[in-house]
Amino acid sequence: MNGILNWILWLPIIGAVVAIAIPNVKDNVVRWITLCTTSIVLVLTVVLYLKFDTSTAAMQFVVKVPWIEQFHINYHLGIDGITMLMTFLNALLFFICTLSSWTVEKNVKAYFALLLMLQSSVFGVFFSLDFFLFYVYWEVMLLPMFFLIGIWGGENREYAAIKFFLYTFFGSIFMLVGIIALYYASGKGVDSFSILAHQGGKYVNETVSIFGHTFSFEHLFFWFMFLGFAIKVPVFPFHTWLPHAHVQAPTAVSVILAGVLLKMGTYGFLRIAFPIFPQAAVHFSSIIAWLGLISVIYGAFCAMAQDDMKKLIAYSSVSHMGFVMLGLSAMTTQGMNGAVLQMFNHGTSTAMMFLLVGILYERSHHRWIVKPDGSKGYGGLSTKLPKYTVVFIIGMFASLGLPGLSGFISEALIFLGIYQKFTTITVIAVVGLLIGAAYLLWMFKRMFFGEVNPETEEYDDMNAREVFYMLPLCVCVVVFGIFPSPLLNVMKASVGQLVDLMAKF
Amino acid sequence: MEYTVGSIAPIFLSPVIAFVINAFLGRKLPRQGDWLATLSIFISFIYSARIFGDFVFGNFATDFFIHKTFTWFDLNHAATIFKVDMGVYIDNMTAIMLLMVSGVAFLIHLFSTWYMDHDEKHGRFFVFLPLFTSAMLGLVLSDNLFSLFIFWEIMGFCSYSLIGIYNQKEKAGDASLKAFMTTRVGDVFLLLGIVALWMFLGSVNYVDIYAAIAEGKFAGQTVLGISFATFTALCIFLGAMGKSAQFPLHVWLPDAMMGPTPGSALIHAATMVTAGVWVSLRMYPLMVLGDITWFIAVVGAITAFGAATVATVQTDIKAVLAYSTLSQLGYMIMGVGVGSYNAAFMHLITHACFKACLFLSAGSIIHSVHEQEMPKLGGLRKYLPYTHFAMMACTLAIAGIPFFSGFVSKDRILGDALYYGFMSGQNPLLAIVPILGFAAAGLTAFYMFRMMFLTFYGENRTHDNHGHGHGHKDAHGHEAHGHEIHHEHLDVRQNVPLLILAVFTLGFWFCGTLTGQSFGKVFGAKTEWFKVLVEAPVVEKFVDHKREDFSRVDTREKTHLEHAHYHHQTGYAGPNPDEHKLHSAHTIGAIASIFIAFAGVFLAFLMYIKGSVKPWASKFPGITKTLENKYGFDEFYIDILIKKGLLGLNRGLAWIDMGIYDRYVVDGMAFVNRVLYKSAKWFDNVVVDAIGVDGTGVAVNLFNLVLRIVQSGKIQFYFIMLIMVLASYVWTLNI
Amino acid sequence: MMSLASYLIISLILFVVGIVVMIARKNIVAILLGIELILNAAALNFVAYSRYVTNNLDGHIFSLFIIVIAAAEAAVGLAIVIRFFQIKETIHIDEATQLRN
Amino acid sequence: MIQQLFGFLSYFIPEIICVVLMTTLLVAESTVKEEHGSRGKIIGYALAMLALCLLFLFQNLGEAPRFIFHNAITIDPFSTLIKIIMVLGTMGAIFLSYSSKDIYTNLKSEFAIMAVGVLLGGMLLASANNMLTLYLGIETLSILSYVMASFKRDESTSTEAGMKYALYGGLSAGVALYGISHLYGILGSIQFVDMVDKLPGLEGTNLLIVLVSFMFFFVGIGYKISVFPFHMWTPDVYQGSPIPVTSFFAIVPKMAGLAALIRVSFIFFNNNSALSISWTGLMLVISAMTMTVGNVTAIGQTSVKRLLAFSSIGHVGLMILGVVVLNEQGVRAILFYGIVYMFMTLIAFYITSHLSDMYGTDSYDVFKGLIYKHPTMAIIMAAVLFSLAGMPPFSGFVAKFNIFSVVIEKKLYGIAIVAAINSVIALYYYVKLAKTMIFGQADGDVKVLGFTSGNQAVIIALFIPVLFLGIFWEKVMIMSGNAVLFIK
Repeated sequence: MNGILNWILWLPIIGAVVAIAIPNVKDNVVRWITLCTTSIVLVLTVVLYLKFDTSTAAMQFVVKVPWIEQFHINYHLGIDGITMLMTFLNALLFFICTLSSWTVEKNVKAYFALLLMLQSSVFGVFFSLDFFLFYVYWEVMLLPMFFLIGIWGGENREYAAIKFFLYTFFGSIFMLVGIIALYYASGKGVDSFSILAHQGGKYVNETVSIFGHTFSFEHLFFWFMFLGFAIKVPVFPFHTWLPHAHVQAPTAVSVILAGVLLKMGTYGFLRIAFPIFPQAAVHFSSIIAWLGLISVIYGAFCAMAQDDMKKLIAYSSVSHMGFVMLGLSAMTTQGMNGAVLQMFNHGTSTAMMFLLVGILYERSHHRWIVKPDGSKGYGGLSTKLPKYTVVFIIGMFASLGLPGLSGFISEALIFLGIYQKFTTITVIAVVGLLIGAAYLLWMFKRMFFGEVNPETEEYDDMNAREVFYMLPLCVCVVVFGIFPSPLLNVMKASVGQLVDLMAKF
Repeated sequence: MEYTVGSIAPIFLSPVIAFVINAFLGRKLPRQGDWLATLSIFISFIYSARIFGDFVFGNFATDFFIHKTFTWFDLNHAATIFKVDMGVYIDNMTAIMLLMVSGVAFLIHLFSTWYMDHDEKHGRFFVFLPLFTSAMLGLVLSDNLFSLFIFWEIMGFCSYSLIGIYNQKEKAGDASLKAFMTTRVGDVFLLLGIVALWMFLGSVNYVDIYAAIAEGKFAGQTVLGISFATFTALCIFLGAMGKSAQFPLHVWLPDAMMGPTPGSALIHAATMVTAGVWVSLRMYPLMVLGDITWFIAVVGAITAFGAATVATVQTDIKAVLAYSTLSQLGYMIMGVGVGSYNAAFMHLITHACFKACLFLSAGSIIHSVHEQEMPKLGGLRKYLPYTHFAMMACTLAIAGIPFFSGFVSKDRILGDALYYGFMSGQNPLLAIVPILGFAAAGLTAFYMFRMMFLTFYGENRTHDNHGHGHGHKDAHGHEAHGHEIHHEHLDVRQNVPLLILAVFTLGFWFCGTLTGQSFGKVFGAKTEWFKVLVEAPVVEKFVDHKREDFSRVDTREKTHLEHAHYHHQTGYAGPNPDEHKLHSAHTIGAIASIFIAFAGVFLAFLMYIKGSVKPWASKFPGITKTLENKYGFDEFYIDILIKKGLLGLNRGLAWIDMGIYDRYVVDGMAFVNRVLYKSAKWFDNVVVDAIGVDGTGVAVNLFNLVLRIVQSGKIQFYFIMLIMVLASYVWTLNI
Repeated sequence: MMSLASYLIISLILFVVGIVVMIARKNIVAILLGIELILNAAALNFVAYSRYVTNNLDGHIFSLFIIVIAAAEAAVGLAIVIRFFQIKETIHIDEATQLRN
Repeated sequence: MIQQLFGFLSYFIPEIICVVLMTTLLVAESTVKEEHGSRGKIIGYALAMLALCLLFLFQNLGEAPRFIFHNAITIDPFSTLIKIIMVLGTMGAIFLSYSSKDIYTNLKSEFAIMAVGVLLGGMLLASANNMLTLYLGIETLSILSYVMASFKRDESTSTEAGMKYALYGGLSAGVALYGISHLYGILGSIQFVDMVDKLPGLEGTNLLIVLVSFMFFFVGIGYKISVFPFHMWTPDVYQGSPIPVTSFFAIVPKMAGLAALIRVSFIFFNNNSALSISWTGLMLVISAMTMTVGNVTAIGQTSVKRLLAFSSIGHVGLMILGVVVLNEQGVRAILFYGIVYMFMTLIAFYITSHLSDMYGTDSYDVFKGLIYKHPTMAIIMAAVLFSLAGMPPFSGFVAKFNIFSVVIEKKLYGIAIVAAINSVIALYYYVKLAKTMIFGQADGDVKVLGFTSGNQAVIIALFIPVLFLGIFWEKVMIMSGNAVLFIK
């Protein structure tokens, strides 16, 4: 049973190698290989979920193999409640993305191979309990993304790809410095590269000096880690790579980017920045909360001004991830659980939105709500595409937090959590909810109501494949909106442990 | 009877099931499943009726209630306990409300099966209608503010879908968007209030909140500088304002008539708008504690009067009805504010009945004439006799003519307002409340009868406009061409619902006693069942309340009702010190409102039947203009606030984000690199060549010697550098 | 009676003169001569030190090596200069500014 | 006595092999007629000899350190490992020179002769144990380098490069020599070990003179490894010289100079005297400046050759950090870095050389759309670029990781941050090149002739360690670690 993580982690690589290895293979074969791989991984993940023991916060399915003895670096995998959810999300989204990118025609082989590599590296980030391994996967993940955006992207793809690459690299190189510093701070011991061993505020009293100024070890390296993760999330001042990347990336990649990759940032806070530097985290929680608040409001405002659907949804991701940051900064039971739940729910709902945009893009080959020349990009779609409209409504209301759909519970929990700590921020944050509804509904009104736009006349409705891969997401959104317990029960032990830890500082 | 899951759940669940079935395979069902929806509502009506009977005729005490809960989900871990409970809270008010909602909704469904026939949106309409009803029922049943909020929002979604159901119309989109967003403004505040209460009390159960009030937990608590009670009460009331369309947030309701008429009936009468009144009634003790009743009263009064004035100039039947709804809602809120708790609730019920009937009648007219502009109607009396009868009854009720329900409830509110404004020794400025209230009463009578006269009396003008066919679109979007108006026959789906509702416009249903005597009395009876059963929650009674799980059987004794215990409960001062002043206030109020109502009716008669008084529209064009564009609220909100303000801000921010921040700050990093590179290059070129080759100016005088040496080629400049660096190293050895 | 100091001073003078020559002269051959001067300054130092201070042969050996290497370096340098002259028809140092960013 | 001498020689075999190789090559060059294939034979012979030399070096790797020729030369695993790197680099360069069109084809083996000579100098420098050997090493290295730089005799650029190199080298060598002469005078010997003994007793003027002299002395090494501010000749020379020469310069002299620098620093400054502290501070400043200047200047380059040249400066700056910390881990990190860097540089120069042979220029454009012409080459090149930028899972990351870790172990966070920012800057231009290769559209799909199957095989063979050392790098780390242990 312990090997299952290995399987989940390496199956995609195997699939990719197989896909590449077969000489002059037909495109469809590659597609099917990818589909099989992702679906097997999905099945394995479901098995994992069923076997998962929700009662404990400890790591489960642990795999630990020595890698570099002299540095005590291990190949160390394991999952707890938080990563369980992320794993499931990852497997699900990649399965769906494989289906959704069935229509990719350019360099099919390379595309799907890179997609599989991306999946494996993302799994690696979530599984690895060893700092070195974590960092390796964290960086490796950039390469497939870079190529996927850069080769299959839109007209301005090179700029977007390089920007994404450099931005993230900039953050993570500081993270590397922090990791090495931790390694030496912990005395180069047997588990000085083990993430778990560092947790619990061991470094409260350490100090460091840079250019002659003395800092608290915790505070300094909390910010180093913060930089690494905040860029990924992305939190307000570091968010500008996101719109470019999203607008330029192909549909499936945007889905992965918004659905899973952004979560890696918040996951980093949950797993590394907060538990290892709890005192600093508590000390700076108000700053994090304010940054989160700014992301919420700022992202929502910017989203409302966009005429490009993808850009709009990209900014909405900034706003929604801002809610996650708010929940994290609260460091209360409700807030943290809400944040993790929001990570999952945003993953599903925003994935729906991006997929829907992609589906429409395949028909219209543009994404303008209002074209640059002021004419309507779409209009009266609801008459032409009834199925599409229904799915769109579900996704839209899920992401604007309608009760009964998944977004609401997490946002409500986050509000409950944040209110206990920062009342003012809560009061301002409700504006985010308001605008959050406004830009989505306004987009919906501009695209779906009114006379049928002659350009959209000959669009045909979602075909069976599209319906098939939208269905699981709709189910997730609705079911977890009404019965959140399956998710909450999995994560609450792990999150609770973190909350209790933070409460000590 | 026992209150188990089996006896309560169907009320809420059967419409939900209907919704699910219709949503997935509605198209396959015969008649697209409208019968299913209607049936489901009827089932919940039956169950509600059982509860109603049990509570009202079973003679429960006023303070008896059923409260059962179950845990939705929890976040318990090691030490912390955090549970989110759902549950039902049933007392007399709930019982009455359930009966009203399910009953009216059932009749509306029944009518819709006729009205929406052969309509392209027939199927979709019957998907959302039952969901809407079920959400309202769930809201009424729910025992805490959180689940209330959930159903509250679902209703918002349903109204969004119903209003925008004719999706090929641009205006429908605007209207639905407007409706959702305007109510959303209130909703977020409601959520904020709920969150605040929850985190402060650890629960948002009604009973827990009441208990906390009774124990004085709120004393001295402040948040953001204002008293905690005021803060939460204000937040919750803002939510109520959004939902029941009170003064600043009222703009969405008139546009809500873009949807099919039965949908409007459901929104205006039974479900959506009454939710706001409902929550402010439920949270009444908090409002009192937070001391914002005066604010509530003023808001209500302003809404009542303003809407009534606008209604006087509307020409569209549905618009008139919409504004009349606004003004009646204003009455209810005003009633809450002035502390006539049970009159406000009674007005909610009565208004629900007659407003539903009015809208259905309007629907029947529109459907059979394909015309809703009153100037193009008239003389329909002989074509639509039953509709005319029902509509007349309701008009009498809403206008506050004695012996009709509207009179009973409204004049109590007005009486209390009178007392509140003039006799209770409040701030004299609050005298505005009763004044506006009475004015609105007069206006109501006027514009309702104006509508009646223009529609049903005079000669028939329906054919005039068909000659010169300026393409007027009716609610169905297709051209209204002059087919013959067929005579109305008694049809179980078309006008029987109307007639049934019309029956309940009679006053005595509401002002009688349980034992049946004094049905004749129209006001002032001390033992009317409504007054007895419905009273503001007395928070002290909830202090030692244990909530029950659904599994446990209800063991509480049904106590018999002693009339002696009854005391008139008013909001402001517990048991009222001066009963007689209040009584006289009521008497004065009643008489005044009778006269005012009749004055209004008479004026309308003079203007539109006899024509001896010319309509004042021509006399005061300025005022008419103002009224016709509804005091310019829409322009202000849409054009100024949103288009100029919000969107401007957004565009600006977005531009800054991508145009400035991203380009110059973020990409600026690369730019900095380029600058560094340039400087390195500059070092090689400029320093070497310029200074090196033809150095002039200050530099010359400074390094005269060096320059004379340097003024050779590049390689030698490297030598210079080497030597100078060496010198600088040596210098760093701090000799 | 010559002392160590005088040798050191002379070698210093040689060194400085060499550097100045390298910097100031335009003729590449002259610059090569400057290098020779510098090397000779070092050689002189070695000999002087080994005579007056260390009293071992290291300095002498070193200076011998220096002479040899100087010769080799001069040879290679002149060869390159000749190529340069054949290509550019000049041995003016300012002509050697072709390579730059 | 005699066999004692031969006992010495047994450790000196690699150098001897080089000498023999040089002479034989000279003979061959003058005698063997230029008919078909002889060139290939000669090159093959040279490579074989070098391989043999490599064999002996590996044999020496395990041995305890020895001082031979009256303590003139140290044979210890450290110098041996450095020599291995240099020999490998030389072999790579010679192989490249065979296929490259950038140097004259009518030269049968001159490149090999020069390269082996430089290699010999580098070996002396690496295992020098007194000032004389060190100076000899530097000069052997330099003088032959001048010739290599001006290899393209008829091209003014090449000649000019050689001349600049010669003049600058002469000056700096002379300055270094002047410093050495004073050190000899004050410390009374040219043997490192004897000189160190005198150091503590110094005071007053003598100490001052010693300090200044060390500064002078550093110029000699500094210009060899082209650190700021003695790097200024580097871009010109790198641009002027043929690509095989450039690749050679980017590896062998740098490694040799680093070896000398490490040895001198360890012998003279491995105590906390005022001397060593000022030395360390100097090194810190120099490394920070060097990597910054190297990376920043590389951004603006349009010629890939120059880009690689500047990036090599940046890498040297990073390597010097390993010297600063003055401990075994530091040197271990440098050695690992050197090994990895050697492989990466060779691959990069190979591919660049073949492309520039094809198109006659080495600007970015020749890389445009390489992925469509030579997928394998493009992918390998991209991987090497990412590796140079220090991205996992390639070995460049591990090298960077080691340097960072030794720096941070000494709690030099400031320089760590500088290095971090520098690696971002570096990534920028590497990614720009990778982008050109992979995202750009190829203008016409002409196959590059240089990529014969043989060349591709060599490139792939060189790439294997780049990938492998990124994941399973423990063995090599241990090897470098053992090499370091005997440094003193």
